[in-house]
Amino acid sequence: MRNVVVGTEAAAVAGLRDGHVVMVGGFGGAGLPRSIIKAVAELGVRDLTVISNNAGAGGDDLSLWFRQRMVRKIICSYPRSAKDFTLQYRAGTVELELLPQGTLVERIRAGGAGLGGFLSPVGVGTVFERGKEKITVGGRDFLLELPLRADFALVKGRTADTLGNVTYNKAARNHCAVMATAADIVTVEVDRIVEAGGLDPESIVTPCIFVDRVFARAVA
Amino acid sequence: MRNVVVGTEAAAVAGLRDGHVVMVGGFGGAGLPRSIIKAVAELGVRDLTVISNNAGAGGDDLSLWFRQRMVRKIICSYPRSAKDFTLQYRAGTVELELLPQGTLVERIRAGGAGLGGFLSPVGVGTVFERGKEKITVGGRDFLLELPLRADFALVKGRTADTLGNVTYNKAARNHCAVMATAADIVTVEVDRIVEAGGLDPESIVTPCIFVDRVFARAVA
Amino acid sequence: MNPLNRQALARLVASQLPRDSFVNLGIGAPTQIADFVAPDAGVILHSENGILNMGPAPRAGEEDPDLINAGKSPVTLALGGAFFDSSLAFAMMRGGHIDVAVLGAFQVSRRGDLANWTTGKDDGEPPGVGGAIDLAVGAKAIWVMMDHVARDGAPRIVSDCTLPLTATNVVSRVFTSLAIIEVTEGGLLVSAMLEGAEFDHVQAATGAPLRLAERVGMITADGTLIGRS
Amino acid sequence: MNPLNRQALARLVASQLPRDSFVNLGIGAPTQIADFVAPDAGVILHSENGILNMGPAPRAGEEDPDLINAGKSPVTLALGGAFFDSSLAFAMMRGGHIDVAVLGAFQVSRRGDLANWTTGKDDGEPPGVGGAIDLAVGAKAIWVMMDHVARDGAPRIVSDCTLPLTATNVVSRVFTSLAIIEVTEGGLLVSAMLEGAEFDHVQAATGAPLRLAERVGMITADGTLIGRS
Repeated sequence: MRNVVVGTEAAAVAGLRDGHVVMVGGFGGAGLPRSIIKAVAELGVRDLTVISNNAGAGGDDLSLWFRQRMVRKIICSYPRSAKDFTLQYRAGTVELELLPQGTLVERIRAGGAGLGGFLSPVGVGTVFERGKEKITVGGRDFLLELPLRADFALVKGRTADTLGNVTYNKAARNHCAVMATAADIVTVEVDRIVEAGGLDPESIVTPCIFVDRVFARAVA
Repeated sequence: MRNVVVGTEAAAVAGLRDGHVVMVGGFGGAGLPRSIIKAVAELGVRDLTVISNNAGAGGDDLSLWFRQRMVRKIICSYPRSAKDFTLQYRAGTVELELLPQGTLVERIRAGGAGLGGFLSPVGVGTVFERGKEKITVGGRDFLLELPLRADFALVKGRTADTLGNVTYNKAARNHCAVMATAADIVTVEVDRIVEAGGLDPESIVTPCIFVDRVFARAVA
Repeated sequence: MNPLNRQALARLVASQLPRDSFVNLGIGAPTQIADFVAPDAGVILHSENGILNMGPAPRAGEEDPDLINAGKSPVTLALGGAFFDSSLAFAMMRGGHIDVAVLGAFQVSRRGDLANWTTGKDDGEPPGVGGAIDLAVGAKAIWVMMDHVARDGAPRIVSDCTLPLTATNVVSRVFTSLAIIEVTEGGLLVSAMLEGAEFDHVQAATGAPLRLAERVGMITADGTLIGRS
Repeated sequence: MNPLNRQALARLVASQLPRDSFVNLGIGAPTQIADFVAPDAGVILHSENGILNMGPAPRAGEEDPDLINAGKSPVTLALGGAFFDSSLAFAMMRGGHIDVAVLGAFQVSRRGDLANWTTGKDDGEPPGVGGAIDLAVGAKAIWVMMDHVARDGAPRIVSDCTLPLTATNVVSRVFTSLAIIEVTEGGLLVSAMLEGAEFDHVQAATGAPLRLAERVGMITADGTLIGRS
């Protein structure tokens, strides 16, 4: 039977290479897969394109990657209060693509759902329409937003079963659930792993078809 | 405190009028809100545009509406084995817009999510591209699919709380969850109603912001 | 007559939220409105990070890092609350399911254009937009809550925004430290003023022409509105 | 030599599904494949009405009207199964998350064009398409399972489909009652034939040019493939 449990942080991020596009779940600290973020820092890869809501807050988060200059570009909605990112942003050594948060999430969803894009009313008449095709439907203007996909998605779940079905904890679900649909390799850091059948089939948020690896971090 | 419970089938469908667009949940018999479908039949309204996966199977389902000639047009994916619909379809007294099922679902989602449309790879090179704008992104052709919304959505849940939060039963979730996001009035027929707080916050599928009325049918 | 303080302004806005409405309170000052919503008003708070029916801040020591609001402060879940992912959270916002979004702003134009996202131009920090645009475009009603003028005294209600826009033509009502101003087809209409404030004074502090409504309410110093429902 | 019957064909396809793969079995004949998938193969069945890890049919009397497959027959949920809504179900399909979809077909062209939806033109019924197109466009591999020829003897593997298309250029492998045929850049390649069948016979029953693979497997009458992995 399918079993996607990996025993080490290193195995959870194996194959992540220079130049990869990496989605990282979380909104603030909730849903942030800290153990595997750290494992990627230990890989010491370069030139990553990161897709995430925030850009680290100075702790054991994306700040680790910025401190090690591993990131070439970040696509996010709110990179404020992110000291390490800011230093490199000011120095011009990292590229920023700033997106309205809902557009960020929906572009990821489109990537996971096999859509070629979607028409969004968000950003029309603002600087966020720059470089985007405008399409008028029924007399209303929309921006054509294109899908986002990644080589890796790193997200934080609460409980996984050995097949790879995942639940989340409270507001830590945030961007994790869509990111888990939109990457070639989806790695989920969880607090606990149970046998297949150990999760309520009605309450599974990310069915195992989306999940390639689950890793249970040591819980203090 | 908000309380959307209504006590009768009639109250569940009050305000549904001639010419309305009505979404009806269900895939086959699962997720079909039979009591409120019957209540609409008793209203005797006309010229409805129905959005549903199927077109009734001869029982206490959409067949009731076709038998009473209440439907002007149906937008669906699989109206086969639907005797009452078929009679009118052959007679040319009802219009059919046939959609690939995933396109049907995604158009409803777009309606609920405030998108102006989406680009779908489904149907390119087939008769289903007729009348649709083709948009090329990254060298690949997509069809521009427009959102669907309704005046009423009638869906079947398992349990609701008095606020209007809803869970579903097994595969009866199907189209109900997206339809509940895309109509001006969303009415949910459920087996059971509990007090606010009686549902697990992690397992609520349709949060109450989408729901206008819940009705508990008499369970045999 | 001193302008309303933040607390009083939050109390004022809270009192005007429709009964049983679904409301999103933007990050910053609007978050404080939650503290003044009457428990029996039935108002249900939405947070774009995936919470419906947010409750008040937890007691000290009971914070849960996985239960935070859009401003990343610890919150609780009220009875009947629900968790969901960001894609559904933004479907609620973009899809017109939120009755009222109350947002902070730098500028509002006489047509209801809104400038409220942080471009970073003034502090040398990177820009940040978050869910501000999604809310501004999608909620059924957009209310703004802000000081009537900027720290340097410059008007924040203007004929045309000079700051980068969040969205055009979306704000329907502005609650300021001096007045409540409705954005109408016919221009800006003062529907209530702070007790003791003169129209001429409010107009002088405003960068766009104002008109007085037929009935003008009075706002007391603690943020109570008298003379309008 | 009789063509493979439905059961044997279903057994043949089942034996070729990759270990631990995610598979959608189209309505009609492919549904039967489920009965022949080895329990230890780890194959996980998807159903577009919102089920992952579908189990076998329930025992008589244990049917649940809310637990049905895409053909609307009662099924069960296997250990570790999950329920979800149609929008996620179709995201799985359209988004390339299904490893193999096995579909019935009326015609397949030499370029892998597929015609398998019910236009109703032959039976006077309304047309029905369901999830056929979504699957055909989105799954990583599209396999077709069908009788080699139509009831009137006409080839179903053709140079160009004459029936309305479901999708163009999507089928990678066709399992027929006579052979397994791979759709390749270089055309149609016979990779296995029914025991006792001659290539000339298979070609004669086919409306497009075939080539023999370097190694050709043999399919026994009960649907066992010998000589290929």
